[in-house]
Amino acid sequence: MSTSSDTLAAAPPAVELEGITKRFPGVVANHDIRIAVEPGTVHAIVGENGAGKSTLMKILYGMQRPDEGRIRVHGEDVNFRTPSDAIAAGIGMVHQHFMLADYLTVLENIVLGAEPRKGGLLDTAGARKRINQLAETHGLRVDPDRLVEDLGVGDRQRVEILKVLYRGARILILDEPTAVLVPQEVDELFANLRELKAEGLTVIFISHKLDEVLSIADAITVIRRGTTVAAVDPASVTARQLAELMVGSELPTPETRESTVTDRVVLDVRDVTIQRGAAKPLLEDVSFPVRAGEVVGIAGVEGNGQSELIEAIMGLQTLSRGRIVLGEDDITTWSTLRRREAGIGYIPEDRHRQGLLLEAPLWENRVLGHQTREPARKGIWVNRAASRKDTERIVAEYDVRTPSIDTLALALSGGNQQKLIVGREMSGEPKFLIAAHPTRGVDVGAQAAIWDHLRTARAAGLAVLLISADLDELIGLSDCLHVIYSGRMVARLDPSQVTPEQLGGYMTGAIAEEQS
Amino acid sequence: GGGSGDSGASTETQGASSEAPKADGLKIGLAFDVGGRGDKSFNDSAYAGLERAQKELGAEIKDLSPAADGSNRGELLRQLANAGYNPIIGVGFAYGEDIKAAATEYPDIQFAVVDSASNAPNVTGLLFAEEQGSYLAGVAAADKSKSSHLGFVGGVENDLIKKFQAGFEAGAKSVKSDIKIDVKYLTPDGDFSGFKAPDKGKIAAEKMYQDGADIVYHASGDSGLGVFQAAAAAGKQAIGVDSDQYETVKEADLKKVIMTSMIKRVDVGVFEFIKAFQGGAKGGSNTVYDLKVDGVGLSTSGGFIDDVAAKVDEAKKKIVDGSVTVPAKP
Amino acid sequence: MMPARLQRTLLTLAGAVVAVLLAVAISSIAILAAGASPITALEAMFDFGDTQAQVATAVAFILNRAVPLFIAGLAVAIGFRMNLFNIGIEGQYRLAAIVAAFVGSQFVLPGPIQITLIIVVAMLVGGLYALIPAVLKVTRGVNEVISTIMLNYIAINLAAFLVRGPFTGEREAGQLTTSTPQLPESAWFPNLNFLFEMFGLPAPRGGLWGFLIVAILVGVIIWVVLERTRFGFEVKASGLNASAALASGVNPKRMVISAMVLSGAIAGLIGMPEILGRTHAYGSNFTAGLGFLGIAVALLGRNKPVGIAVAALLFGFLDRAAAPLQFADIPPSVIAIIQGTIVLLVVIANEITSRVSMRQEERRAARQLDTTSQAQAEVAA
Amino acid sequence: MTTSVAASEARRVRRYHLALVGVALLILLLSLARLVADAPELTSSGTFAAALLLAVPIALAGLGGLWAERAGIVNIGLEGMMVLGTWFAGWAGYQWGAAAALIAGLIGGALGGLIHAIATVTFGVDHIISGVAINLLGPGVTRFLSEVLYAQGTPAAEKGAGITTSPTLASEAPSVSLPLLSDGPDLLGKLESTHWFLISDVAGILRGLTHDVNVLVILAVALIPLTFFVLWRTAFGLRLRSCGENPWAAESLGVNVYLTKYVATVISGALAGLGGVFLVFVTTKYVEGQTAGRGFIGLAAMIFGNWRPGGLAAGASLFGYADGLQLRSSQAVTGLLLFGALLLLIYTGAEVRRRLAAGEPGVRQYTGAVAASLAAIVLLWLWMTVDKLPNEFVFITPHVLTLLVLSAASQSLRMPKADGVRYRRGEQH
Ligand SMILES: Nc1ncnc2c1ncn2[C@@H]1O[C@H](COP(=O)(O)OP(=O)(O)OP(=O)(O)O)[C@@H](O)[C@H]1O
Ligand SMILES: Nc1ncnc2c1ncn2[C@@H]1O[C@H](COP(=O)(O)OP(=O)(O)OP(=O)(O)O)[C@@H](O)[C@H]1O
Ligand SMILES: [Mg+2]
Ligand SMILES: [Mg+2]
Repeated sequence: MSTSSDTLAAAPPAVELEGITKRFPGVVANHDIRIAVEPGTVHAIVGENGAGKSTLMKILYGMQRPDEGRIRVHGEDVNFRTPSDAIAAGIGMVHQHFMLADYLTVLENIVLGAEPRKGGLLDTAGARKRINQLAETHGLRVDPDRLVEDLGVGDRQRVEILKVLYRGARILILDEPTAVLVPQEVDELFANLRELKAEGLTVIFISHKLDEVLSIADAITVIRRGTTVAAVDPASVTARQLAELMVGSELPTPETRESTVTDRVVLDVRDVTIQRGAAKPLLEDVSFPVRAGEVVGIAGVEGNGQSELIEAIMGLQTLSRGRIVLGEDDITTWSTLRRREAGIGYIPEDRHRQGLLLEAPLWENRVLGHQTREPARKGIWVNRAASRKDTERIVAEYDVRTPSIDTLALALSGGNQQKLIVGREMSGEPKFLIAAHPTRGVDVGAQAAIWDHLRTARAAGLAVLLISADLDELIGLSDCLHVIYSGRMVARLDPSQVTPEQLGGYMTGAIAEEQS
Repeated sequence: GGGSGDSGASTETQGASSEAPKADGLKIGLAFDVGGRGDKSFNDSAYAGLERAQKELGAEIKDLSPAADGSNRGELLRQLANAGYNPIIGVGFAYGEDIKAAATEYPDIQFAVVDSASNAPNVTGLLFAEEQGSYLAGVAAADKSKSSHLGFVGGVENDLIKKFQAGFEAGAKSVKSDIKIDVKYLTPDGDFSGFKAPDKGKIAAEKMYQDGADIVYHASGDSGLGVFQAAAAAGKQAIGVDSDQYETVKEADLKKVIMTSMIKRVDVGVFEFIKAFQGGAKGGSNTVYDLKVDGVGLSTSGGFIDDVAAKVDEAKKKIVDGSVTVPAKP
Repeated sequence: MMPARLQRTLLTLAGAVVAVLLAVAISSIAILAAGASPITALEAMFDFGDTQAQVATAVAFILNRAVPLFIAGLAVAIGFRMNLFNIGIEGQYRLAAIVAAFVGSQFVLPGPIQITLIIVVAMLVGGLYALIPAVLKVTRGVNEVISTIMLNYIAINLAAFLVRGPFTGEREAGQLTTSTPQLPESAWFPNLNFLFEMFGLPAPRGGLWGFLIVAILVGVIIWVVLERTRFGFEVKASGLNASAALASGVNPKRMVISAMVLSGAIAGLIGMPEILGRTHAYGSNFTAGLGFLGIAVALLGRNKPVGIAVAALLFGFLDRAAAPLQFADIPPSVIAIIQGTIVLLVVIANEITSRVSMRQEERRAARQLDTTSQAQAEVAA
Repeated sequence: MTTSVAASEARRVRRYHLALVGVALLILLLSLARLVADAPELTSSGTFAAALLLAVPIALAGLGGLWAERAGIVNIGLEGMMVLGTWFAGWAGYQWGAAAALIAGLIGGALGGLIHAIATVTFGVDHIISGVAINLLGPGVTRFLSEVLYAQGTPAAEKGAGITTSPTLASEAPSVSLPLLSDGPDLLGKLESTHWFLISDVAGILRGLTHDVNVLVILAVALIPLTFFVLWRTAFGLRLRSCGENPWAAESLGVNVYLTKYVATVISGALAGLGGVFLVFVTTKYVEGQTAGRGFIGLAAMIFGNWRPGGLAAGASLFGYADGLQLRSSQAVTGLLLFGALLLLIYTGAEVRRRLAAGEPGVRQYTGAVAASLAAIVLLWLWMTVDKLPNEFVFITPHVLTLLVLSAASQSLRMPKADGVRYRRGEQH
């Protein structure tokens, strides 16, 4: 009879995508995509931002319908109308952004849509048992009765995976599951994935982090501008080669050249503490200066107080204790507006939530945050002419790709939106800039441009506080790195000496506190 | 005001009045109060008078209902005037100001307003002495009451309804000076939902019956239904208002409790006004429909107050001959 | 750039027209069901009378009805623009009307001063009454929808108390309406009948209320405030994206308070046309319900002054038809049905057209960028 | 794991006990106020019967709001749907009796809900806007129907219909009482008339809630735990709530969000319609305008109750109680002042004790307590000096109470996260 390798070869691919094309108004997200995923493997899909990875996965998961092409699962043609069809076919997906209802419990989130019933009722006891069992076997520990609201990102990611496993999925789609995890958490996740693979599950894995991809994947497909450009073997390719395949050109790096740090302190954060009620402080005795011409980086796992720190500096949170000094002025009690007027710029971490009026034209977005200052203002009026002119300037200087400044912000791609925000925050000669994840979800070209702008401004004497989840960016741009953990500054590091692994150690609390 | 040449007496080309005008060309317009025709009460009573004029006097009639917020009362009057109706009647005291305005604009047309005084030379005020009728209701109630305890439920706390309260109290006190009378209004002036809240009427009356009242008089429009229900549930009695509610209420168990009703003959007022107009009468004065002319009175259907008829008649006589004046304010 | 905007506007207009036509069609079915002819109904609605005087009167009625509706719509729109639902217009204008009517009756000054003072009092009272829910919202987090609903009831009762108690005026014998003292003649707002005379029309009966001018002025001011000033920008920003506004230094508490108070102050004007132009006192049959209609008008007008004006005129036009429809033996409540369906259909049409135009915008942006990037690529090659 | 289950179980039990203790305390205070202020109406069976009567339509409207908002649809059109419910109940009821009225009213309200669902779910119209349109349409359509079907000369008019009212229902919905206790020997009634402290108060309250109760009241009261049960204990309920919290997550797990929202909104309309049916049952006919803003009050009760059935029942009860009290006795309302003062004093005491125990000095922490005690003094003073409030101030008792309680408790309220958010399939937020 046949050998075992024959059997393997004979088994049809777990997923076969053939000639998938998907058009959105104005964009071809996917164009003639061809991928075959072998069962029992981890198959990585890599590509730039906007390359069409998520769209492809949503098509496979029945959330979107392809305009052309065929999907085969285990050799059979399928036609998914809704996610339920895909779930029924044994496919599960963990989305790029968390898909969790904050005010429902972990258990409720997991069983939603596949509820166990007993006598017409939700069988919570049964579900709890099953979840605990799953958690046990896969090492994904979470408390089923907690509200998701109270969970950290790592736990949330585990809930997402449990959701998929709970449905008995044999094919797992993980869309950038590691974006919010620190290295240690990533290792844990990978251990889980290997275990799943050993149990015969198939994993489709999407990530921008190429070394991760190389360490976990059994096969890699590269997508560029909506089409499959290469299928490579992870054993025979380097991260750099892979990246060049993705981009189709040379890679930029976020390296700062010579130091421009002066000894003039622009922003001084002193013993800042934020505590609500009797709970653990959100921030505790955080102190650091930022000097003119200096980029101070803050590294930390999301949810360890970075947001609160930013909000404290912006005046969006009241301090329980401590002071914030800008130049000569104690700004602790100033309003957000006054702080902005005094020269604080702010690139928010979530541009859609905090940075833009999506349904307003670009020039009005230029006014946002500058409504009390020249050139956007003239007395009680909004100075439309001057604002428009200055928007034209930003569009030109920052290479914002837009048909016109009257275009609504929502029509721009994420990268262009981000460039507009950077341009806006850099105008009016700020003394101090908070850059929170300035290149998150931005493609390589825009990323390089934004880095350039930050460097130029730094050379001109701007003080920058950089918060980022991208450790390369942090290490490459910062003159000085602080690690925030559980609301406290636990380490002050020299970016030229530190490796991402070390940094990860501090960020997770794995390496003990270090006196600087 | 608009003192322009057009008197409004244009030819009848308005789409609606297609049928040929009657020989004598008597065209009567009537504008209802909020609620409109079919409210089974005040407005319908006015309409009955109008219909009678149509039958007996061969008049052509047109009736209009205002918008729910009453904002177009003046407009209705003008439209009737423009369409050649004369006389024109506004039903309800809310028409007071609008009639005045319309009357100045159309000096050749005769107007009448129900429940409000004349305020222009071509306006006739059709006033009703509700307090007198209510006085009789008070007399009857006090005579019939075993517990010496009565109740009054008013729909909306405005001056019109207070007339009912004042008369009722005076009448009852004229029989038993120490009689107890509970008073409750359902909503404040300006909130007309009190005329449409039978559930609230029921609760208010229920309390009065529980406290020992055995007869409750209501002046609360549709809310009176609740008063009757409460009376039926408590096995006690109630007094209706405006029309003979013993006749208009269909339910047998509620009929039983309607001891009498204080009738306000808006139909008579409307009809008499039209007749007088036909006879050439001009406005500028009020016609008061009181006990003397039977413009108000007590109904006797059901025969519940036959035994006190003598006392009621005596009270009526006193009012008619002027030896008793009934207060219009509580 | 201009064509894009023009296209957006045209699309919106087309949507609105289709919606109105659909609403008319639906109402026609109702009319047919009632056994009448929709054609007759339409004729009746557009029949403004045979003589010029009647036409003038009809036009004046429409305008007189539209003015308070327009002001109410403006008041609502200010809040709605920043997702602040001031359902309390109803109470604010009632309370403002009674206090202003009473205060105005207590002194006699030259006309312009007296009228201005009355208007200021009305705006003050309206604004102060709106301050209550605003303060409750920013200090105690009370949802403004509930608090304003409750305050409406409270205002009705307060007004009833005041008009029968401390603010009551003398009445002619036989008058049953309770009201505040009559305003002195210096407080009567002159009418605008001369406008008709200018066009060679006879003066309308009942007169065209002079407050129309104030309303237009207020409309222009509100437009300028909302579209051109920093405050207007902050209102818009708060409405489009509250957290972005906050991060941009817009103080949400101050915005809630100022928008609410402004909304209430404008609401205070709603009762003024009637009081200064017709009744010259606040009485118990003061026109109620304009606050709620104002919500519909504002929504129909997409919270923009010009749109609100058009919507108010449309409502005025429909309300005028109540009498002619009855002459044609058609139930006048058809109007309420038309109004309700128009509001519903117009917002649905708005939704569809704005979605379509955003799609177009995205597509256009993408197309334009595509061509530029291609051009760049060619240059590079 | 087991510890956490136990913990959440314990939390639930604690909350349950807390509610019980709270109710007991309220009754105690009420009877104290009743005794001191000599206002028997505060706890009489009549007041509680009236409160029940007035609270039921509010609670039904509120439940309607709850169903919609838990699924993420803001329903300010409850009033219009309620109006539809009253009209259809009256129209069917006069022809075929109470059962038909019930069904027709449900359908009428559900139709309103369906329109709301079409506008908001299918077309993505802003929920407030659609609700306002329905509030315009409801009264308009019903008035129109009355003008056509109840006009003079129609068969309905023969039976007593007018433009503003329908004929009387052909049959009435039955009412029931607790045998022995509140009927026949009426033991509770006897106990109530003894005027013993606490005992007769409790008896009065119980009797008011159990004597001569319409079956629809029983249904309505049962709907509250039933709603809790369905929304929090069944799979369907979980799906429905997930649509209000995060419809995109629900969609990604195969929940048909559109359908769920449709179902929720139609049920919401039906419940509002049921509130209308109840009003018609009480008056035995349709009366134009009889809803009188109860849809809005219901919405307020729901928000008051923190989007939970128990809370909304409390809100509706508070409103019904205050309204019933003022309708029955203007004087008793002054008794409420005393009740309020007592409540505030207790709050002050508890607050001070807590602060002392926590050993947290500081002026700021005491402002609440100081304000409460000041308010208590003002209330006491009012109670002693005012013996009769003007009617207008009596009428607004329920509204003022609602406003006061809300401003005391609002900050802990939390609405469903995606409530009022436009959701479109396939589009991320
Ligand atoms: N619903 C949609 N409507 C219109 N365009 C869309 C839609 N979803 C995605 N696109 C477009 O399709 C393209 C591919 O997007 P997709 O999200 O699949 O990219 P991606 O590879 O996942 O990027 P990222 O790494 O940022 O997640 C993008 O240009 C995006 O603008
Ligand atoms: N859900 C969506 N609906 C409509 N258009 C979308 C959607 N998602 C993305 N787009 C379109 O995609 C483009 C932006 O996508 P792109 O992938 O460049 O952004 P992104 O990097 O994913 O940005 P972000 O991270 O901010 O979402 C725009 O043209 C936008 O109109
Ligand atoms: Mg993306
Ligand atoms: Mg993606």
